[in-house]
Amino acid sequence: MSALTMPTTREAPTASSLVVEQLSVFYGGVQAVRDVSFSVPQGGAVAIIGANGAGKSSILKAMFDLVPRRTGRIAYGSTDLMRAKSHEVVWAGIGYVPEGRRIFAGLTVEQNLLLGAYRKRWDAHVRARLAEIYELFPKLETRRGRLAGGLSGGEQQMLAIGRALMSQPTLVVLDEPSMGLAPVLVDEVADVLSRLRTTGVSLLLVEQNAELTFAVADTCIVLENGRAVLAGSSGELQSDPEVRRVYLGL
Amino acid sequence: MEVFVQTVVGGLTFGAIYALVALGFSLIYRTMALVNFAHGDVLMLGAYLGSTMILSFRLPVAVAMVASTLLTAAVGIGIERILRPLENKDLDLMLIGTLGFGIVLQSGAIIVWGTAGQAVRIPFGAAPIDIAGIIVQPYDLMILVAAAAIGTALYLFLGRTKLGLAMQASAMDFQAASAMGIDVGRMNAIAFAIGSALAAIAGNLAAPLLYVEPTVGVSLGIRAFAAAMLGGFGSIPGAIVGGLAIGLLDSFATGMFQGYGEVVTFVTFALLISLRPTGIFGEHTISRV
Amino acid sequence: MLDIGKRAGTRYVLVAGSIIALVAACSPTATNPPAGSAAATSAPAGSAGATASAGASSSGPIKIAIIDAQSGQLSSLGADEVQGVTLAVNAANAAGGIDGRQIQLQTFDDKGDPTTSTNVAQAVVSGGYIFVFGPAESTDTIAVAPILNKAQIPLITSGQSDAIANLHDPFVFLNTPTSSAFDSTLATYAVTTKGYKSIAMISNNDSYGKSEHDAFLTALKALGVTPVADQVVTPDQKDFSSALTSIRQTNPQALFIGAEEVESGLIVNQAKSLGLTAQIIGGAPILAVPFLQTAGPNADGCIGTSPYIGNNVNDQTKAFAAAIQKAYGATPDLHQAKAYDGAQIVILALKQTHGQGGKALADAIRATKYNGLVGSFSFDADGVGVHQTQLAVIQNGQAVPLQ
Amino acid sequence: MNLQRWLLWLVVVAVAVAGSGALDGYAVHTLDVALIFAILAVGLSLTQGVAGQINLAQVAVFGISGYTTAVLTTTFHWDFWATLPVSVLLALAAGLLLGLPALRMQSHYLGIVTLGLAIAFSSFAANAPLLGGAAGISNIPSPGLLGISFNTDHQYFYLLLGALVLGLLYADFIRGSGLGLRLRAMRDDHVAAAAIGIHVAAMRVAAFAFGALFAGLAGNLYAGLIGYVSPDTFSIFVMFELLAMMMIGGRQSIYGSAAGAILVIVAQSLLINFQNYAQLGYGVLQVAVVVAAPMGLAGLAYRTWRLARTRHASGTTVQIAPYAGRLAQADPVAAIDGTVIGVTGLSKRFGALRALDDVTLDIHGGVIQGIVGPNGSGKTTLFNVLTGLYRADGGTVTVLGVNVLRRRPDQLSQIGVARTFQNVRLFRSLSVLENTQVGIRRSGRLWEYAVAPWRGAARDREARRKALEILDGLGLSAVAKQLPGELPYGLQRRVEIARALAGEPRLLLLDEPAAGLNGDEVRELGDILRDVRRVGVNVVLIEHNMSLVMSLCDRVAVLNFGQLLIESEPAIVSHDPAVVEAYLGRRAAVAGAPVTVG
Repeated sequence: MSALTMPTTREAPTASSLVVEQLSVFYGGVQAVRDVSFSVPQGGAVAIIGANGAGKSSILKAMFDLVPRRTGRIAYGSTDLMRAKSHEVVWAGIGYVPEGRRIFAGLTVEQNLLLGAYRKRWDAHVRARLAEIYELFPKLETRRGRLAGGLSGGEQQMLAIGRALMSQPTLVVLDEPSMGLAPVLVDEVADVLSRLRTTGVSLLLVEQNAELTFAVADTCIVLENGRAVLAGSSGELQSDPEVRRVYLGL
Repeated sequence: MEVFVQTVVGGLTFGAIYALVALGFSLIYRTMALVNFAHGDVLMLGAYLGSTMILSFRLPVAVAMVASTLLTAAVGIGIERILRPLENKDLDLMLIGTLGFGIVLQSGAIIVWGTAGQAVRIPFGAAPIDIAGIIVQPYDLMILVAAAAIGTALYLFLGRTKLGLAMQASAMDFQAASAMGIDVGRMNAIAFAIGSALAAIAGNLAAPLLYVEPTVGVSLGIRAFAAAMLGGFGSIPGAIVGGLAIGLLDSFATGMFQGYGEVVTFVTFALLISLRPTGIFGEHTISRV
Repeated sequence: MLDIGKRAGTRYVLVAGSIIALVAACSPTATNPPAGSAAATSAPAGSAGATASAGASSSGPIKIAIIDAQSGQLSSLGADEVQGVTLAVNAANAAGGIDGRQIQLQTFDDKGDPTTSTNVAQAVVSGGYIFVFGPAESTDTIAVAPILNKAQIPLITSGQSDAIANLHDPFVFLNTPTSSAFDSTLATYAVTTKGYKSIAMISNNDSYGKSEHDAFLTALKALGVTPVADQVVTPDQKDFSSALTSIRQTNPQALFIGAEEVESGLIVNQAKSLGLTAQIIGGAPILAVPFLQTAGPNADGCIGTSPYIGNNVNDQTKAFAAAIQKAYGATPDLHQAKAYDGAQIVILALKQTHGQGGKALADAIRATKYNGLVGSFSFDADGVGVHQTQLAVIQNGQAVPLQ
Repeated sequence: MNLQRWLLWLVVVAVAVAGSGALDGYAVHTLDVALIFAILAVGLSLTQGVAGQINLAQVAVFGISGYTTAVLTTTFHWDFWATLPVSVLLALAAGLLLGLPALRMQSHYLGIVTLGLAIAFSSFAANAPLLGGAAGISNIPSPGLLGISFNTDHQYFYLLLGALVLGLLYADFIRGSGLGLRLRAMRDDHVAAAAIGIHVAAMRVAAFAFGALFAGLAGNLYAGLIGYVSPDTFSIFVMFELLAMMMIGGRQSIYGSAAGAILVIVAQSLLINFQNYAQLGYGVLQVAVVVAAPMGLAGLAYRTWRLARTRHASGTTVQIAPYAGRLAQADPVAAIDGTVIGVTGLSKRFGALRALDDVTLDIHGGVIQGIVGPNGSGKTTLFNVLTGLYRADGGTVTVLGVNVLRRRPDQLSQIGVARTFQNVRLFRSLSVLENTQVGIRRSGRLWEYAVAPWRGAARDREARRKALEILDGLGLSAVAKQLPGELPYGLQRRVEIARALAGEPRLLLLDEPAAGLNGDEVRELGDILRDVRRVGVNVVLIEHNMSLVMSLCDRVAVLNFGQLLIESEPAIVSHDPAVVEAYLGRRAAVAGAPVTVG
């Protein structure tokens, strides 16, 4: 089975659920997200879909205090994320795979991964975790000493996911992990995420690629102009004409 | 030939000082994108603290050096707090804000130490090394070795330690860095502390070769800034190479063109930067789309 | 974006109108016929002020100004001169002043910058000051001289550049010999007394260094000697290895340095460390404290020339040094001494004119004979008062007169 | 200028003249120096505040002029006024040279290079025998004119006041003129500026030339006032002071910069006897300005004024009329027949990534062409190649019959290509009207602003009229005076279209114009674009909003992984299995059935 182990009880923050209530996001005078509410149960997987500019990424950025202004409530377990600074969100047990990968291009693959475990002492535990990530993404191991900026798009995406997993998060937040990836690589990402789910990690996913979304998520939220217009299980939405309309304009 | 080699030796000695100052410039720039024009005045502060400890408190040179460096680093953290609103601002604002802060440091120094300067002696009296007429002072060699050691240490610190990597990550992408749980604000404070410490070390090392007075940082600061640019702003090896290059350029220009030396130094510098704006090891993007 | 006042025009007109009213109300002269009339404009505002203070105010304090750098790179020089002048003026006031009137001393900071110098010179003119002491920097003296001349305010400067004497300004006096005097003393010593044949020069290119360079070169040529090396450096320069190695190759018997105290000290340090054994000679900076501090043990054996070679030369200098030490806790050197002498001279002259300024004061200064710390003053047509300098050698960090 | 402004000027000058008569010689001399620095600061404000070009050599250019005057009057015994044109011309030449590095670098790189050249200048002056070396040149005669000699500070004050007022009026005119709009547009966003046809390189050099013009005037007058020049007068420390004056006053405001210079110099003269503490306070003030009021006193005044005005006008929120089809009232123009854009074998790589991979595509006239594809499929890269922002690695591209590879963005704009950007790139400090006006193309006769300002002004009025017309056509008249940042996103998008249309393009490229718009706004966008096509402009858009693409476009091209999947009619495209797979994945494509919903 998976190379990934569950967080050991000693280190794990209590796994908990993410609750987002009445979230609004503003960029200057522009409101990008309007009163969006949803939750990610412990071990669950939720996807947010919708066209470009619908406000999907803004929701994730709002979780990490990376937007100019946000209102509403975001809580992870007992932690009030509205009061946490960006880096403290990570300390609450959330891993982030930002849009466009955002790997540290001038550092090596291994340095990138190690920085994922910044909050931990870089001791045997972290080394073991590193080995697990390499087992999960064998390609990264072969490139461990290379500068991350020289990796291909797919490898960079693997690195970004691996880096987020290094902190042994209980919730992983991914922003368009399939962007710019060839279909075979999208399959690989889908595979990794599915395997991740079996370890009990919760997922929150923003995606354009419908196939990946429906393969990974239990629940989908459809966003249009910053508002949640539709929500349902992947199975229901997969054949919903409304989703087709959003994607293909039919 | 003798003149040539001796000019190289002299140029390298002061080049090493410029390199140390440029290292601080570059470190602060690459971590928090702040061009700190008060850096030369931080050097002045470090030099004053060191020389005062030696002359007034009769502390041993090594103790004074370490203590003044730590003290300047602490002051650096305070300065970072004050200048924090300037990070990522446009150059106009950084220029005038940090220049203004430099004025504060200079007039503060006059209020505390007066206008008269202080002179410290070279701490050890070893005999000069004479190689076929080329004379090398042991102290000059020590400065070169110190610059090389500090440059290497900084390079290893940034590349090999967790804190160094975290600082690099903050510099490359502060949002992604905070998404790793890195407290970017703390990284900036540390970068400023290290940068200020480097300036203090440079000030202490240069003090016996100069005269410590409130304006001692001005010309050193400008040359070190030029050095950082020439090497490639933000690059650690660039700061070292750029510092040595400016030192050599300056020595040869003044040697060959006498009073016009400064004209030649700065015109050459302007031409070099115009031809290759990124410097020797520079940033790859200057204007982004 | 910031088009202020585009639509607020009316309001601005109102505001501006009230400013007019305010100005008119506050200043009595504003109600006089406007300054456009021919008489008012053709008479220089400055001379009007000077005449007023020279003639009208025969009571009240006598106002004297110091223009010198109190901030910036030349501020230590300025601070020294203020000490010398203040000491003399305080003593005169304690002794009853000028016919019972106190001398009021005011310092103006010119930052060593010519533009600011002319600004403060105007302040002096407008403020009813009748005499100016200062600027130590020759360029600043040259900048302010025409303004003070126009207002007929005499000036005693500490600058020593021959360019100041060459102004031939009847209101400008020097309290020091010019560079020519310094350097002919040096050149005569080196060529005639010591019989040096090979003499090298290193000087910087600021106004002091340039003036020293020219004067020494002229003096050498007059004695039939051509320097074996003539290196020019810049005031900001820190590394002199190229220039000094070139000089070393000519193996000179003497090396002349024409630069300020600190730079001279750095040059001596580097010269010694490069194994240069030539006799170092130079002007007053060689005998000054910052040089002695900067050069440290390397200063020993250097020969300098100055009208004031130290505080232990005679009873007068010893008393002066003690007074400065008592008042400011400082050890004086040439800067304090010549400032003190200049102040004594103007005090004597004021006694002659009974506190009157203007041309009378200038004439009185010119006529003053005074035996001071820096020599016997007897002014010539160009305003130079002392013409002699003495030689001294540094021994154990002290200037000792050279026999 | 309206009557009120003339009156204001009259009052200011009258106050200054009357007030100066009451001042003593020192105060007037201080004011004289302040006025000279005000002229210098106005020039620096044009270069650095208005055009955004860092210039740390303004004082050196000032020095070049001052020295020219000094040498010509003392060594060559010219009449003072005869030296004025020569001094200004030499300063101008220096300014043009100084502008050259700006073509290759910006920001701190430009800062250190100009600083280096400034140090080189004062160092040169300290050496050159012709310039008097370190001792400088003294005894420069003061000027006389028509029998009046300006040899007292009071008389000189009137001369300087006249020069400053003229300088301010001229600088203010330039700032507000078409040329000034271009300079400010370039400062705000040089990429967008090039895309609307602004020759960025020429503007950068012009920015330095304007600064030099003022420095030339100031240098000449300085020499006549002080009668003495030396290297210290023009040192970098004076430059830093000038910079502080401009920043304290407000760098983007002509009047603010001048006021800053006067204020700082007057304050320094008042604090002359508290030097070290005054210096300390001055340093603190500089830091405070940067931290608390980055736009200086002028910015504070402006903000206060805006605040008062909005409070005054509270309750009357501007109502935006929905788009009412006003564009369509313009006469329909025949669309271009045949190929508008011809792309053959186009490739563009970024490192290992093939953003465009051998794309061949013909876009015909008269249709609205959509380009779609998943994120990262190369759509924006294609636009950037078409508009000259990127260099292609291979292939050929013709736009409107012209081979466009290796052309600069502003040249493409001259051919008739206009574009909008994925993230709206309006000039943030220009009003909506100015944003549109700056987009109006004109045959490059910008030199008119320098030599015949009235002709430039006439052209500006015409451009302004046209811009208002366009705004009216797009239903934006009500917000013409507002800054783009004050508008909702949807309107910002519409302003960007207005700016693009102002250039009278024959081809309009839109990069995700519907992103961030709500349903009504999207519908309106569709209406606008149909009308745009109707008036003869070819429209090509990249879009993710598929309902807009399907309803609006006549033809749709689909990109995936930098390759062209298909180019056809919308109905055919949306049923193409490869497209469905690209969007919805293989399962959906194979399942096929639900696709036939429409």
